[in-house]
Amino acid sequence: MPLPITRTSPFELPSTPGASRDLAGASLALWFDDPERERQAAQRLALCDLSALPKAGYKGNGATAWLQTHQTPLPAETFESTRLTDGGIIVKVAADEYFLEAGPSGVDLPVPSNGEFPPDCFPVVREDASLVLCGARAAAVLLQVCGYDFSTATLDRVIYTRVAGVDSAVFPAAGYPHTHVKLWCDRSYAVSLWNSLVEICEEFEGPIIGAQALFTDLP
Amino acid sequence: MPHRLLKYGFSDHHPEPRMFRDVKHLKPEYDAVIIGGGGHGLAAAYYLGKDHGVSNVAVLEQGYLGGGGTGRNTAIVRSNYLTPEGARFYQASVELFQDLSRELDYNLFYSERGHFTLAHSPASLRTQRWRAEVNQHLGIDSQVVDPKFIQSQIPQIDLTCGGHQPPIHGALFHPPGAIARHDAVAWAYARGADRYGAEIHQQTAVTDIEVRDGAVIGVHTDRGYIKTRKVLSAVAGWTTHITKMVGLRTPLVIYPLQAMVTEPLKPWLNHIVVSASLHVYVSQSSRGELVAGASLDPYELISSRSTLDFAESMSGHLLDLFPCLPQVNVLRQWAGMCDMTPDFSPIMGLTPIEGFYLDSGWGTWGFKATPISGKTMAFTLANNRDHDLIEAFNLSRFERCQLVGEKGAASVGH
Amino acid sequence: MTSRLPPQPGEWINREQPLDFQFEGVSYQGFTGDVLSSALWANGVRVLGRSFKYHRPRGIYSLANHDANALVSVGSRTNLRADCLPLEANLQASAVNTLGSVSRDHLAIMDRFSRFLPVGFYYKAFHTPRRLFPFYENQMRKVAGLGRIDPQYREAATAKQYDFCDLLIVGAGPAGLSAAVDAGERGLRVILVDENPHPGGSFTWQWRRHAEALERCEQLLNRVHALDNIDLRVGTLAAGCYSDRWVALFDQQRMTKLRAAAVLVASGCFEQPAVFQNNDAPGIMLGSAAQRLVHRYAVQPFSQGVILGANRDAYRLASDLTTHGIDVTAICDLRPEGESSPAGTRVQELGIPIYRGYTIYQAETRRRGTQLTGVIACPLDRQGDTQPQAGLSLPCDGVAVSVGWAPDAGLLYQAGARFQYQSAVEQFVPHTLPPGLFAAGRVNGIFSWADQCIDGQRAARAAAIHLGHPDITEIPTLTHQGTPPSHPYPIFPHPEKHNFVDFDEDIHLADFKNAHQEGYDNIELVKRFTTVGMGPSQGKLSNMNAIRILARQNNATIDATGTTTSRPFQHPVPIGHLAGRRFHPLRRTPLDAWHRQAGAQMAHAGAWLRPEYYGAADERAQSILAEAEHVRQRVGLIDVSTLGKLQVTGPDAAEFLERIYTGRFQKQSTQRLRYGLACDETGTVLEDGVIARLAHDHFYVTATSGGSGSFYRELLRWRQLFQLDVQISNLTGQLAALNLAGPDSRDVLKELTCIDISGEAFPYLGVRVGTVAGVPATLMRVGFVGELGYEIHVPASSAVHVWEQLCETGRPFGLKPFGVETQRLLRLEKGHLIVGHDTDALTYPAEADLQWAIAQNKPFFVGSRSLEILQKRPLMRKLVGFRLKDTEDKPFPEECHLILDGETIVGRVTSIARDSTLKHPIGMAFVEPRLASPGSPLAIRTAPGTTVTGEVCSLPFYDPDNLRQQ
Amino acid sequence: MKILTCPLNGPRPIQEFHYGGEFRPPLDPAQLNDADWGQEVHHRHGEPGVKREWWYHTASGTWFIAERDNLQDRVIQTYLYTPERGND
Repeated sequence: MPLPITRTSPFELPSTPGASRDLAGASLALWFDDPERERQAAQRLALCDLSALPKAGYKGNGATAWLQTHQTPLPAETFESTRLTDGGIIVKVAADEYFLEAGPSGVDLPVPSNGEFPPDCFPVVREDASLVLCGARAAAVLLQVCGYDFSTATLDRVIYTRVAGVDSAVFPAAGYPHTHVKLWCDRSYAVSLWNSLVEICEEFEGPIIGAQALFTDLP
Repeated sequence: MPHRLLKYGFSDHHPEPRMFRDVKHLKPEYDAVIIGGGGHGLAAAYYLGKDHGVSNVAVLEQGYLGGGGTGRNTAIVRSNYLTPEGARFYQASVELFQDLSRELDYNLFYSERGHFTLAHSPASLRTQRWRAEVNQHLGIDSQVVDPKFIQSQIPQIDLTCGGHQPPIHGALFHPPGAIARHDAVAWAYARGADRYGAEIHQQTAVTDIEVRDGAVIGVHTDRGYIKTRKVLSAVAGWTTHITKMVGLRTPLVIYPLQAMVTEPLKPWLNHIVVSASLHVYVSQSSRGELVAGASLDPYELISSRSTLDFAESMSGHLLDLFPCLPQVNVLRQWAGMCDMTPDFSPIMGLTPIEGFYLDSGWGTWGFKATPISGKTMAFTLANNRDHDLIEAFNLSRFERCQLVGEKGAASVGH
Repeated sequence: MTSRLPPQPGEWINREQPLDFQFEGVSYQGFTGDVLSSALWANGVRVLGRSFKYHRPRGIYSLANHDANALVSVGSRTNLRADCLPLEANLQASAVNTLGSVSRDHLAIMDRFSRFLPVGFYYKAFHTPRRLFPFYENQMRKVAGLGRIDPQYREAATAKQYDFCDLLIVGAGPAGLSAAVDAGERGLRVILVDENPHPGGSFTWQWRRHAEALERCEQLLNRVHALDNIDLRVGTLAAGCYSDRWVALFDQQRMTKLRAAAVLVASGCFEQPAVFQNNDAPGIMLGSAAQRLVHRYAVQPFSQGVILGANRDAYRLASDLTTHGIDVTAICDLRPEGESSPAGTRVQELGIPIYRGYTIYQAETRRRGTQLTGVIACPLDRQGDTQPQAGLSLPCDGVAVSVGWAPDAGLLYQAGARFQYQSAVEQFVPHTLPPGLFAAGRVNGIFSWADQCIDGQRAARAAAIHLGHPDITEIPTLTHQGTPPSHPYPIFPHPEKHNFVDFDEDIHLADFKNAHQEGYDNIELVKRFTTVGMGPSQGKLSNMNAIRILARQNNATIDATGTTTSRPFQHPVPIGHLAGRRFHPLRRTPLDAWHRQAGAQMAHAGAWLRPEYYGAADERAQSILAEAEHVRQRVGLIDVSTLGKLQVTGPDAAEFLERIYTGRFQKQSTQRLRYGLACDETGTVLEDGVIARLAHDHFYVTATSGGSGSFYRELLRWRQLFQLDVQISNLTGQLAALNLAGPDSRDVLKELTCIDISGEAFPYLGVRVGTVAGVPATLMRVGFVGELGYEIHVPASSAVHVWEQLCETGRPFGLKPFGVETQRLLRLEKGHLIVGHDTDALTYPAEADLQWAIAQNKPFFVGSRSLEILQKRPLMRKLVGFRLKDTEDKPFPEECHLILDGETIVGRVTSIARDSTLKHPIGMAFVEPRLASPGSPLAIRTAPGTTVTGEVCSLPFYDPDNLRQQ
Repeated sequence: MKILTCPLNGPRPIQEFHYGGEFRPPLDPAQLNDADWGQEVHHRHGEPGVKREWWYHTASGTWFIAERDNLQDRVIQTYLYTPERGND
């Protein structure tokens, strides 16, 4: 049974979505305009809000061991990531800390069966805003907002840097072309970052699109 | 046309003598050695001669006159300080400055423009009121003014800051706030000091200071050794270099402070405008250039290199205040070195080493103190006793955990 | 068009596209591709601007972006350089800084007075009597300055961008192009910039008639265009080179901040003026300017010209001009030996008279200096001194000066290069370059195009080696062969003082003599006193000659004389480009949109935006009081999401908190809150908040809105220093916090949660974890506003849901939102201080009456040792509450008004409220301890000469027994 | 803009960092009299030369130590703090 909608995006999105899906108490826009046009835009340049994807953090000396018991494929090195089966991502953000973002298919985040974490593993609330900048011209947009040279970036490795003045985790993701990046940032700064990116994307004629164009295999 | 200029027109030869003697050799001994040929050191030499009759004085300058902080600041003079000890000290300086061109017979272009410290939040307006209240109580002309008044005085200002920044809620207005030709202050004091007998030695670097039994006995320079029992360090950004020679620890750390100047423009900005929250202070020089400075660089550095970050952020903030300026060209940027103290007040006077005197901790506020620091340090050297006006600024305040409250308002921003 | 030449090969103008434009109200025609100066010159206009000080007429001098006297205004834009201003259709330009017009400038009278206005004259007059100085200054300010700003001018922010490359090459002349090709063929990511609209550098003016050079230029350009990894950017100025090869590039659209792994500067040289009487007259220009006019714009520089030369370039110039039908009357060669190369022979063959060992002594003009009629040349003796008695008159309408060069070395200096004067070229050349920086071509002292090409390759290879490319054959360094391209002293005195060294600032030779006589005898003092090099062209045409003059005055070498420090920018750059699009990250709570819709007055609070209160801007006081009354009587809801929110976990969590905060936490019960006060190392109050223990090894901590960011950062640092097993997570942005407060709050909340929130089950200072409105929540019973209340912390994404549910459920209770100003009033009534508002940067706990929060006998916490020292001292001030007796009609006290005892300052108001729910004004103040006991009268100065009397009273004002919070 | 190398995040423009001042080993309060403590708390090694400093990479929340020449603005090395490397 779907949960009632209790979670909202920090962003002001263009219009009522053409289609959406419920995701752990949030609504994920699948497209706004026309799915085909958005798919084309995603090749060229587009911005997509994925803040609805559920996220969680796990921290403490026992975090690694506990996550392993949940069959989560853990990255070995700090700042590296692995893919979850539902399209989600898990990133090792410190020696004793992981950040997990679920994919769009609604798979639950790992929680203890009895509700109690082991004494040395602490859940950390993660409510980061999450967005994707994609398309061939994404690199040009990034050059206006970030002093990091993404042409040298390693795929699937998170880069902590400053984007449009906002400290962000940037994730040049595999699965779609290299110029596609995912950004996570503190929710309180997210509107500022989003507005800056929207303004620049508009100048490059890049629209805001729904998630379907990114996750073509959405069930 | 002032008759003085006629003299130039009708003389066959330029009638001006050297501003100070070109002394070729260092003497083996001086009654006092002043390290640093900037405004402060030269002023101290001048007042040592004038007020105390001490004329056997050498001023040692590693570079050229006024080449340090004196020539690199944005030349603002004001006295609207927060603490009574600060306000009194700077007020005495302003009073000396006002008559200094006449006293030294050198036009220092001391130009009273009126000084606005803008407040972008109720919290910062509170602080301005604090300063205004202390100032008024001490007889210093300062008041809190509302945005309407600011706009009436500076029509080009955008009180909303383009919507990018917190809007202007008001300002501290200090009518006697002035600018002066900074290099000229050093030159005029040099000429004055020379006339009272002090020797000025440029391109003379101090390499060590000889201390015996806790007292200064001499100074090594790259041009030889000098015997002396009194040494004044007045070197701002190089203070930590000098204090190391005598093994003195201080809270001083050196930060660059950057500034920039635009191409000349016809006069449009009459006042001095400061916004602490936007990190801008700006005025228009008598040549027509906009001279703009910022806050300190973000990290310690004993260098006067420039950064692009500074030019970018300063330009952005200038446009926040004055949106009509985007096509005005920036000509040049530069930096000076500031010896910062933890309580935004100078470190002056006697030190644990007998005969070693500090005139330091000038941070970003040294130029305006030039006359009074010269005068009080001259007194202190001559009498081996801190002048009343600088007692609160002695180095010993730190070991007593008794800081000057000038920093008091700094954290009021939450 | 009187001076336009027939079409030239490679000219930059497009004759198919004529353009109409106006200068000083007169209409002219030019072509697309012209700059304003070339178009005007083509139309026979010779006076393009007026000089800064004496308002002398000036024409084209460099045509290379250094003509600082030909500045124009176009619409709202001003101080534009005519020599690089592209001509546009219907451009309407006028000269700056003239009174009347550029051709009849009334301020030209200043020139008559020049003898009364020697260098530094303004330091010597106008200051006595003091009262007259403002008048004089006002007059001086009016005549100084150049263009006028348009106060109405606005411009959309331009986008800035970052960029990256392996090798940046500055200058697309022979050396730069060769370097680019060499590096490009190795696969380096190359960016090649040139400030001109077309690449080619000196190929495009100096070597235009040299077939071999032209062919090489073609080849190089073809390779550059063919290689994908070479990004050629014309019209792009490298304006500054900063630490670690961070380079500011400017084009018409924007600034690009480029990080280059290596930088190769092939920027060439500035041709340098000769100093002789009236050397500024329109028609006198650099040889390179004449060639630029001819080859780039097909404009005849003059019809009959004299060349003043001191190098081979002068002879090539003579042949070049002659080929274009320009009558070269004579060459005056400063060198007694003249030119023996084929270039010299060719000139002889052309029959041009060559005066060896001659200089131009003075230029002759008519029509108030606007028209050149000829020059007087005179021989030089062995010492190089002029022999004016042997002068001869040479009629001409133009002079081309070709006596030497100075390196365009600004970027290299800025990047930390050191230079040495080399007498083989009579020029400064790079001596040591910092790692990653390379120089090639003329800036490196290499002077023929073929050698420049080789030098470019050499430098490109050195750069590639630096970048780690293996197996590269190095090319040996070249040295200049033949006579020096520059004359060591092309400077000639004249009794009438119009021989200018600095055109920007109207500084003539005698000024240097006078400055020297006054003791301004080193290069930095000379610069500051005379202002040489401080004008818009920043000394590009004057610094070298100034150094030569000073060296001679001091009888010192050029190296010993030194240079002034070169600083950004290379050419002036617009503030708008530097500022660019700005990012102003603001923090918003998840309820930001809700507040706006509800009519909140939003205000900046540090990085955050917060509602001050809800209601109209002109009903501030009423709205705040109404909100406060409502909280006291019923129930209110405030968004406190800006509070710092930290999670501290791990086995050593309690130990860690005890070291940070002044209180004790080891024995704190779970599900309980404690007040936390933190100081810095000097004992100053830094932060406060509540500390909730959720489990033995799990604390949840709140911190102030403004300070929490830096506090979190400091905690991370202490964590490392203490080496404790503790994790700290900053949840400030992850969680929202809502404070439901007022007598009815329990009744509202119980509808939405299954936690037992009865007073017995969940007492004051308790903390509970559960759900609110179906969302996971942490609830804390705090009493900041002094009423029964619950702080509800929920995930940020659920904040709107929970807030709306609370509003909905609270409707029957009349629940109203309230803002931060209301909260401030309520907390003042309750006697709670706000760190940073009621304390300052030097307040220690005892002063703020927070001694109770310091655990006694604790071995250590940050600041404990300093507090020990501070507490031995008598207390100097104390924070107290006060009420106002009767303000009558006097001005009402405001925060930061002073408290006086006679003439002595004894305190300061920190908080005040005129209207409170207590129905009388209340406040807090710092006062001297002797005034701190309840009942003490306080004289508050509210205006000069006016005091209002307050009375110290004990805190809190409201509900001292905490009955409201049961 | 200068490049600073964060031991975890690699080389970054210095704008991404917060300067944390001179590294000072934790003091033992019991060992110092009042005046010495007052000096230790306030005094710094401000003289020209190589200094050990705290730097903080803001986006990732990483504190580390940089050895930097404050005269040349040259970073000699950066590393994460450990008591062994920090307090020697």
